[in-house]
Amino acid sequence: MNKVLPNLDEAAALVKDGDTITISGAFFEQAPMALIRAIIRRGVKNLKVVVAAHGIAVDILVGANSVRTVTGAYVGFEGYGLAPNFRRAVEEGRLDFQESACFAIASAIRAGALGLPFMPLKGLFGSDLEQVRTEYRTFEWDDEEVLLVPAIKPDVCLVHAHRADAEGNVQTRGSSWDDTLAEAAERIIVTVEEIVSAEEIRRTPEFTKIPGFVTTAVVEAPRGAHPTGCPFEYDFDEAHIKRYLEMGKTADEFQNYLDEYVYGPKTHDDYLLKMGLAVPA
Amino acid sequence: MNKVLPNLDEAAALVKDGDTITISGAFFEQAPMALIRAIIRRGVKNLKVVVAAHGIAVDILVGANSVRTVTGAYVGFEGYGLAPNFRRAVEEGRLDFQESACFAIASAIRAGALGLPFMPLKGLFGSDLEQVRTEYRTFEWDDEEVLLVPAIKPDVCLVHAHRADAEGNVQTRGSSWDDTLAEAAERIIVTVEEIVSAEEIRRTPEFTKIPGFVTTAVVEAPRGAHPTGCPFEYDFDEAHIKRYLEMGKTADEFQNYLDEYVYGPKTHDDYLLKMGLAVPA
Amino acid sequence: MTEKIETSTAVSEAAYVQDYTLDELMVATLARTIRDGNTVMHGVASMIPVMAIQLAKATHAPDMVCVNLEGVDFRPQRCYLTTEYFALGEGAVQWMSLPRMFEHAQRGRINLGFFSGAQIDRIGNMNTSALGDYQQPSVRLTGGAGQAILAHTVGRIVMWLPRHESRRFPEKVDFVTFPGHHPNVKKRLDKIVTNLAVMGFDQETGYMKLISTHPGVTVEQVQHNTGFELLMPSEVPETELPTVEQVRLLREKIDPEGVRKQGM
Amino acid sequence: MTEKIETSTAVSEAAYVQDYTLDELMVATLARTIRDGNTVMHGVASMIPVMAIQLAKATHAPDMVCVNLEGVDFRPQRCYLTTEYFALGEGAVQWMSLPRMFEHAQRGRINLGFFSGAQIDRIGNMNTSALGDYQQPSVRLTGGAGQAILAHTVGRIVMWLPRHESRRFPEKVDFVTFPGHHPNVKKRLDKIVTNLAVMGFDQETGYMKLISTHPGVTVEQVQHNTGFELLMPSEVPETELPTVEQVRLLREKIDPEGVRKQGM
Repeated sequence: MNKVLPNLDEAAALVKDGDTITISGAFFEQAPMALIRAIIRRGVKNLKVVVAAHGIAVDILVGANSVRTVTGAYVGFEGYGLAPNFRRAVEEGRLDFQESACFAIASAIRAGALGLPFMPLKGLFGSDLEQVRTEYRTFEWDDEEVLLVPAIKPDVCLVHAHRADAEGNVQTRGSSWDDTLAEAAERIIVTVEEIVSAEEIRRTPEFTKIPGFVTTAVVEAPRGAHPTGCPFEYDFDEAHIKRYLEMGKTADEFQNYLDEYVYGPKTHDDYLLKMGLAVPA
Repeated sequence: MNKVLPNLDEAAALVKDGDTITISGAFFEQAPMALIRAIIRRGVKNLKVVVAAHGIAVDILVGANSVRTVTGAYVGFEGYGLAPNFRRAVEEGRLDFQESACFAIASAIRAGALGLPFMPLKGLFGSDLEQVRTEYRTFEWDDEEVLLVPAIKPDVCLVHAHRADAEGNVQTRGSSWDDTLAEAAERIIVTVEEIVSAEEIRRTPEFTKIPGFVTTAVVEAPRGAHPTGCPFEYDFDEAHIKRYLEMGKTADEFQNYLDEYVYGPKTHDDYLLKMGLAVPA
Repeated sequence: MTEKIETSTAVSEAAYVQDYTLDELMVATLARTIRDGNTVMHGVASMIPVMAIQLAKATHAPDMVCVNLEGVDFRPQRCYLTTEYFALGEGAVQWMSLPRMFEHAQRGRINLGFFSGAQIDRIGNMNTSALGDYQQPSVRLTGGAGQAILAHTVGRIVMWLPRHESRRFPEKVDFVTFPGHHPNVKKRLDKIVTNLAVMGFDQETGYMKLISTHPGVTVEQVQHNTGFELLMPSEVPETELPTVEQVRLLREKIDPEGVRKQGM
Repeated sequence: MTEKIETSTAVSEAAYVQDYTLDELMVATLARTIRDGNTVMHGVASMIPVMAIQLAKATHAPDMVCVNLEGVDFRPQRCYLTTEYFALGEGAVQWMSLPRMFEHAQRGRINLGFFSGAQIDRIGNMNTSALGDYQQPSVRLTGGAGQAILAHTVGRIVMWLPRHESRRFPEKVDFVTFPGHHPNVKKRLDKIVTNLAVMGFDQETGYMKLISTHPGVTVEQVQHNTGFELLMPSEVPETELPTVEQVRLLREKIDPEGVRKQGM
């Protein structure tokens, strides 16, 4: 079944106001940034974003006023600093941050992927997070205390990956738990560096992370992770990350960032041209 | 840390009377048969074997009187017939078969691998297996009923794989859940077709199934899965499987099988020579 | 993901074949239970369904995907008497594993599964565990692998039994390995394809009903070989014959070695 | 798997270096907390521990294995201001993933983990969530990633805090992201390495105690920069200096670009 969409706008149209979304990648790698820019351009609102640990992918959505709640365990830019829009929104009481721990969130998403109502895990006890996350339940099995975290089944999972075939068999290289993220969700939208033939996928089944019967839509978006990197393909754009953080210091200045890099380029091709990343024709 | 043992006898010595063991592979692929033959030769007794679905690997251990209980969901030879020693032992009341369903057993082992006391799953309800497996508990989460299966943490996991380096980083090709089997266990003994350099493993991290910090011991045993196959390396030996089933028809005749193929060849090299499988020197 | 509505068979205009064998009829009939776009699974020792899956994919269901223990959307080079074997992952788009397949089913992404057993009763319970007393069986069978769980997690279930005999269709099975009567399972039970007929289940009572008899088989023969009373519709049609194309594909492409005869 | 007994440091005979920088002392001190054969993890934004891990592996702990979010036993080409990045999986023997790393820890196979926070109190609670009122924070920090869980599942915990100031060492943290007082955690807490000193915890009371002060730092300075009373042994030695070899490796091999200075 052909899952290929012709452009990011059609993919972004699969994301509705108020949807719960998950996002592939991490701070500086494999974030579906081109797709996120397309979602922001469409003016999607009130998203409920669920991540274990992320940076710009969450911060830019918050800065564009697309987000109502963030469920997460770390939002920041590691050695480069705090997440400017995220911290401003929380400090000003405009964003509901449902704080947890990475593995608790991963386990909730795992439960969603497994079709289970909850997953057990060890930990969190003694942390104030236990008080904040009232939906988690403690459970005794014989004399062992575990935590049961309720399943999260996102409406949409956004993934950027290395390649896929037209049927939506998606391949990545390096570390990722995109399989779990994708399987938990109802709609799985994948951007890839390159759409390849089914034969190419069948030659390397060890790299396939998401099978076609799970995938909803695939769009080709070379350099679609920019300014984050794509594992073993290209590095993150450190200069742009620094510029993002600089322009994120005030809400006004961040509006200029959005105008310049998100609303300005109407398509991903425009963005690549602007950034000097366009693939030679 | 060097995990390499010089021969199968030293590896088999890591298996003690009464141990709970799990076994890699399936009916006709990737069963650690050379290691199992070495275990039988050592006269190990009262093993508690836990498998989802297996054939000759379980049946030969039962036929050699090395087993006290089998926990499993399918023991047989698929289109080739029932498991002769297994069925005889159960029908004669000599073997305690703890019957379950594949995924319930896999989930119990998964719980062991995750360091959890149990795993939830859907299913088994309405089956008489629910009555037989009294250690499983039903649990209500909101209005959803799930089954909680207690963790299994085997003493030993026996694995045959394609290759490993000296530090015990183990690679396979094709389908397997050896990672879960291995991580659940306390001692992980791996036979491989070939021991390769660490550099070779680092060139292909996508194939690594068991990391060295999990592995206890590695032994090189080319054709070590025989008479089962090794995925994408060699096929199973259909003629030998048929001979096994033929000689398994009576307990007496099966003793001849053991004498000829297990007790006769004192080492794996002897076995390969006898079977005409010896790798040219 | 919602399943596609069952379309009228794409072969209605095609030429049917007369010189088919019973195994070919069973494979073709099972193939027709697969809808295009379905995600399908099969169990171990399931040679006949594995061929039906390949046949459906090659004919009316090109967008069907099979997920088995070895891989996703396989392209095996030949047929085997084992259906959990790496060769059934050859040409796959992804390698699978035992737990992963069950997880996809538990998440609700497997639309159709094929199961078999040594006994089946009027409410669809199947026994693959033991004949006679469970603790002291006269025959210890293999066990049902994943059946007791997949009965609850696979969207639609088709059973295949190559030997329709009354001892295999008792009033009540000796042991319920696969639960047919459970409220969650009842609505999942679709068809039963045997060497004599096609049956289904009455959704009200959960009782087995006759749907069609294979060519040359009478309703009386089917009832005679069934150990309980089958629900009977007023008219019982003949099972649709295999097409020329189906038989050609089976003989020339899918199973030239004729493994299907041993799979029965 | 039982941990090896801590061996007396292998560098006792080696020539110590005098022209080290504070970041180099911290890296070297953290490296010495790693025992050969340990399976070690680090968190995100953990530039200093990542260098300590590479340094330990290159010197006294060749059989140490690091498991991070990217891979097992990495061989990165350079240092980064991110420590969840594919380059930290370069040369790995296996690719890892976020859930898998936590699963290994939960199974008890991770012997040692490095954690940090914006605040730490006398019983080892750390705050990486928010300063001030949690609901209306003056500074919303990043969050603790996996700390609240790994505190319970990693065998031994070493904390590193590059800025030893009394506001960062309050009597009580504003929010407990990492639980230091929980019965399961207390015995796991090993050392705290700062820019001024090395501390530990009294196993009876769970209270923080001074272990050594860095060269040129007095006990009084450490206490002055700590917002609660530190337990004091009768004698407080000086922290062991980095060796010539450690500093050479850091400067020439591990971090020639000097990222360690930004990692503080």
